[in-house]
Amino acid sequence: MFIAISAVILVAIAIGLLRAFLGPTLYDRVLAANMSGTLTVLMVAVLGFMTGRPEFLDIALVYVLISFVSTIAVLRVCGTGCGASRDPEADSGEG
Amino acid sequence: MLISDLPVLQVVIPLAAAPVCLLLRNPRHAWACALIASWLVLAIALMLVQRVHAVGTLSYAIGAWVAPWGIEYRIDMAGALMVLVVAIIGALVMPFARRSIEHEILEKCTGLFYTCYLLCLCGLLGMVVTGDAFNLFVFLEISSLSSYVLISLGSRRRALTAAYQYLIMGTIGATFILIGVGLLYMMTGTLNMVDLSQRLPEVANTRTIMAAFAFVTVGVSIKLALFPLHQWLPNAYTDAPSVVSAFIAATATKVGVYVLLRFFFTVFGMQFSFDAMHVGEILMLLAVAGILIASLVAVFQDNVKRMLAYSSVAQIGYIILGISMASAAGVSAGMIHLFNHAMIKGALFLAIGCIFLRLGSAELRDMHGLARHMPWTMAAFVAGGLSLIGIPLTSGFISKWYLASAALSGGYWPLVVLILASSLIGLIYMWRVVEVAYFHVPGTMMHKVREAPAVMLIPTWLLIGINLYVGMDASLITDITRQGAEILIGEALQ
Amino acid sequence: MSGLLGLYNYWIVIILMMTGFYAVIARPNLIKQIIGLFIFQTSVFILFISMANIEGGTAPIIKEGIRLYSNPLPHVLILTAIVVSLATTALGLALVVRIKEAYGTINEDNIHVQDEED
Amino acid sequence: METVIYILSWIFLLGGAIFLLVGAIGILRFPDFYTRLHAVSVCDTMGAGLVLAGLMLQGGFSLVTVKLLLIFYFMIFTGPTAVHALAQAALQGKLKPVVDEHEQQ
Amino acid sequence: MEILIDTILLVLLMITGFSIVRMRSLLAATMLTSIYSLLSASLFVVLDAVDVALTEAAIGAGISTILLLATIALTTDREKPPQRTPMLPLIVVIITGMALIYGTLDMPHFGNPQAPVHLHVAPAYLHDTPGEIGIPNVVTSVLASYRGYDTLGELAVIFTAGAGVLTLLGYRTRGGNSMDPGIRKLLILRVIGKLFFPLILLFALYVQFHGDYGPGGGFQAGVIFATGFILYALAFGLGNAQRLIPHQLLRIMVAFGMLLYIGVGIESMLLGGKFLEYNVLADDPVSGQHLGIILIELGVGITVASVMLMIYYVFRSRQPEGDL
Repeated sequence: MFIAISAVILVAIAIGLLRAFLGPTLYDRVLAANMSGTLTVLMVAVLGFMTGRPEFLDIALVYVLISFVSTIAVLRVCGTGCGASRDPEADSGEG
Repeated sequence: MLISDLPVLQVVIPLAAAPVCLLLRNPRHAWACALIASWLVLAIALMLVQRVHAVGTLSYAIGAWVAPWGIEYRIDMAGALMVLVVAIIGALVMPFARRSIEHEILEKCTGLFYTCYLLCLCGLLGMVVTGDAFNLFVFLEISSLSSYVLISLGSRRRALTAAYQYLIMGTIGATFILIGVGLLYMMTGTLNMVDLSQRLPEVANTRTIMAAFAFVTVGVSIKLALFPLHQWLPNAYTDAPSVVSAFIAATATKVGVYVLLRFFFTVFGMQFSFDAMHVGEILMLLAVAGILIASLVAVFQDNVKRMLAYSSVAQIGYIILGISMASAAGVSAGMIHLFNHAMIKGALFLAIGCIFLRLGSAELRDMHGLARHMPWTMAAFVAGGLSLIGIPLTSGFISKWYLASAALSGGYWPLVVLILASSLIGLIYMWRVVEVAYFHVPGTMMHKVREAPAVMLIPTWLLIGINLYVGMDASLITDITRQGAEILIGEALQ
Repeated sequence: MSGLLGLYNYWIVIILMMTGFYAVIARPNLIKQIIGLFIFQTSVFILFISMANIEGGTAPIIKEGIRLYSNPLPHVLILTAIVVSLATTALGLALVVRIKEAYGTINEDNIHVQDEED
Repeated sequence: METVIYILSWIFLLGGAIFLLVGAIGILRFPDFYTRLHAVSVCDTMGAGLVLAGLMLQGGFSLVTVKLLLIFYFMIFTGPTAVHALAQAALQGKLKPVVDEHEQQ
Repeated sequence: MEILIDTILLVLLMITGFSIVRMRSLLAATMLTSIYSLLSASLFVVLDAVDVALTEAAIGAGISTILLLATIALTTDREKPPQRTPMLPLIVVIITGMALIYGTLDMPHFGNPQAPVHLHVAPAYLHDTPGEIGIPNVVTSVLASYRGYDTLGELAVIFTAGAGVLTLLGYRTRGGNSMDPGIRKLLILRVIGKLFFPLILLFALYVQFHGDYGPGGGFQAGVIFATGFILYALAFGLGNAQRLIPHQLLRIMVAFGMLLYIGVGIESMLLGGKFLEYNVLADDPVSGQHLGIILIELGVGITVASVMLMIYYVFRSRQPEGDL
């Protein structure tokens, strides 16, 4: 049964990844990354129960934290500065 | 702390001195701290050589966990020689460093410079004495990371790209070593080198071990700048601060060679490395190509540091040539050259450091008539150059003599011709410097140039002194290397 | 698992490693190279952790009633290697920042052009 | 009683999984960034909440429950904060929402 | 059934890896790198490497990503489209890959209990840890005691990175202004930051001292600790964070952690043991091991936390202006 739940979560992660590839804006990618983070947390939690060692939930806790801080970091560090509103894949600026 | 703790102490002392250096605000104090640590390391290295000579191979189980469960430090004669090389260079470079660093590096970076230097020293020593394949990787990374920083401190902006290039290549090399060690672990379940050597023969003809061998060899070859993988070296040596060029040129690649020796002879065993994998033929080919091509390229360099850097690539070729013969004589000759070349290159780069202090440049075109203004420095450079070429009564002659005789006894007589020919090329590029410095009319800018200060000349001349001493009485060094080579080959034959 | 099926896991890991390796050596952008290095190293970690796995085992934290644990040694090695990889990344990025300030570009080709002019 | 809790936990877990899937489909299919934000919120709150609640029922009351509660607590704060910060950054970055008269991107 | 999840995760990793190489926006590549790291961390959980998963998530998805972002903010987001498709790298990569695949052919199969790695050395750790070290987490016991010297080396590596970044970029203090114009914009973030900051530090302490019993230890705790301060810096500005933990204090802590670790080693030597032999630290060996492990983990935690924070400060203080 747990395997079904984790399979669903994996499918959701895959869809999130797809959005992260497609973009089109940076914000979509950040959003997708953030969602993948949430889903990973849930998957780790479910996996803990599946393998019969749920005491490893610390890992999930760390993931929540890390995915939050990195989302905030993207927005605060690069959010408005890096020409985020344009489509990065479409134009071919200098690099 | 007893005499038996020496193997670990000599790595821990610079490691402990590094954070202390970071805390010291005054650059002079940081320098003093680094100096004391380097001299302690030299003292310990001398004691270690003496002890290894007296009682044979030393083994030290860190944390009292015996190998293969714990990490073991293991010093045999070859290792003791390497420790000595690193310690001598470290101890002589430090007194030199103060003036040179004041001149070349911003004051606020000075304390950090000594911190990184100590870490680099610690990493190199750790690589030599460790008997554990993964511990080797860790210390390799300590020395590499600190040397990237040290190189990037050079005054020109090219130093940054040189350091970056080295970082990328060095990390690829280290990751290859990591993959190799991983594959070895996968097939044997152990990381201790001696234990590996005992368990490898059972699985030696598996494809996994062959892949492991290939990855370790390529990875270490990047670190030691074997000919086609040497691209990082000329830039790094050219643009680094003088002290760093001297220290790294004299030690880092040599330690790399030593690690290669360890893997070939101790871990994989001679049978596997040379008979099954035919690494001898490949190495010989690369060494020959490296010697010829790098020497030729050196002739056309206008920057003396860059010229010496290419000459280093060629000299590494000689060392590898000795090893590739896979005989006691060959390995011993390679190790003699390893020692001699460390001393020669150290001295030459220190001499260039003196010139750089007064001239602010290492370009050949700025050196017209330099010998009149800096006679002692140029004399040291010439003495080092003669040794590099291999004139009799210098250490360079000794190593070439042994290399040639090893080649002859192995039946590789064309190699003797090659050694002679490349010595001639060496003569050409050294002559270019001598011609400019001695026989050209000094430029107008030359009047202000004075001789380098004594604190910088003395270390340079001490290294030259070691060269000349070995050139006249090589018995000590040949004795040590013969023992070292016999232990290596003996381990391999078991 | 029989035959070659037991190895496909390693093969995917190798493809991952080579993806990162390719980015390091083929891309002229310095940050991209660092990212490539990061992927290369992370994939090597997966290789190590894969070999530590044991069928039917569990995490090597000893608990009553469990007999089969996966191998702790590769875990320890990889903990070290992760930290090493972070150290390399940090230093590499610091160099990239300095290079950008000195050259005004982080493209390797452009840097070479400028170096030639020096 | 135990069977009831057991069945309840599976209902929660399955419900959570469905919400997660719905959210994921939303993030793929919605036309622009601002609408996609809504889809993510579904994952963050209903999906995560239900899955965690299901797990709590599974585990019984122990340190595990406390940790799950803590995760839930963190999530319920971080999710909206992150999404809010994102929306704000997007607005400041002059990203226009897709409205009827524009073509879909 | 774990095999199935393992395979799916690997495939996802592969797709992510390919798209990272393809992406020309460096920011997008960084986001995907973060996902890549998080996915590989989940894979580590599936493969029973919980400690590694914790570290990979905190370091790979957390700190590395943040450093990449800071670098992109200082440089550029665009990767120039490649002018040529170089053949040589492709050949090198294919040869290397083929060599590795060739090497796999004789490998013991995935998960095989008869593989040499499961028969030599490692079983002794699993068997002897309860008796010799007396803690349940074997990874911690190997990390801190059996191979404690590697961990010292690892600490030296991270110390080198800290010193190196400081050397390269220098340190600038930021005159932090709590009334910066972003106050309204950041209101929610600040409230949440204030709420979370103490919790994160508390959690870091838990990870630090619970490392003997569960996944965790000095490295993980140090990184989480630093993450807490990074969150603080993101919410309240770099200047305020720098006032909270000034540079000089960081410098002292970096050195202190290292010296504490080495000090434990030297102390055990002075007490008549070998370097890092914790047995001699207390009357009976097991409590000596306990004491030693707690002390060195503390040293690791302090140095890692302060180096991470220092690196972050150094990168961010390079930013010329704007609301930090």
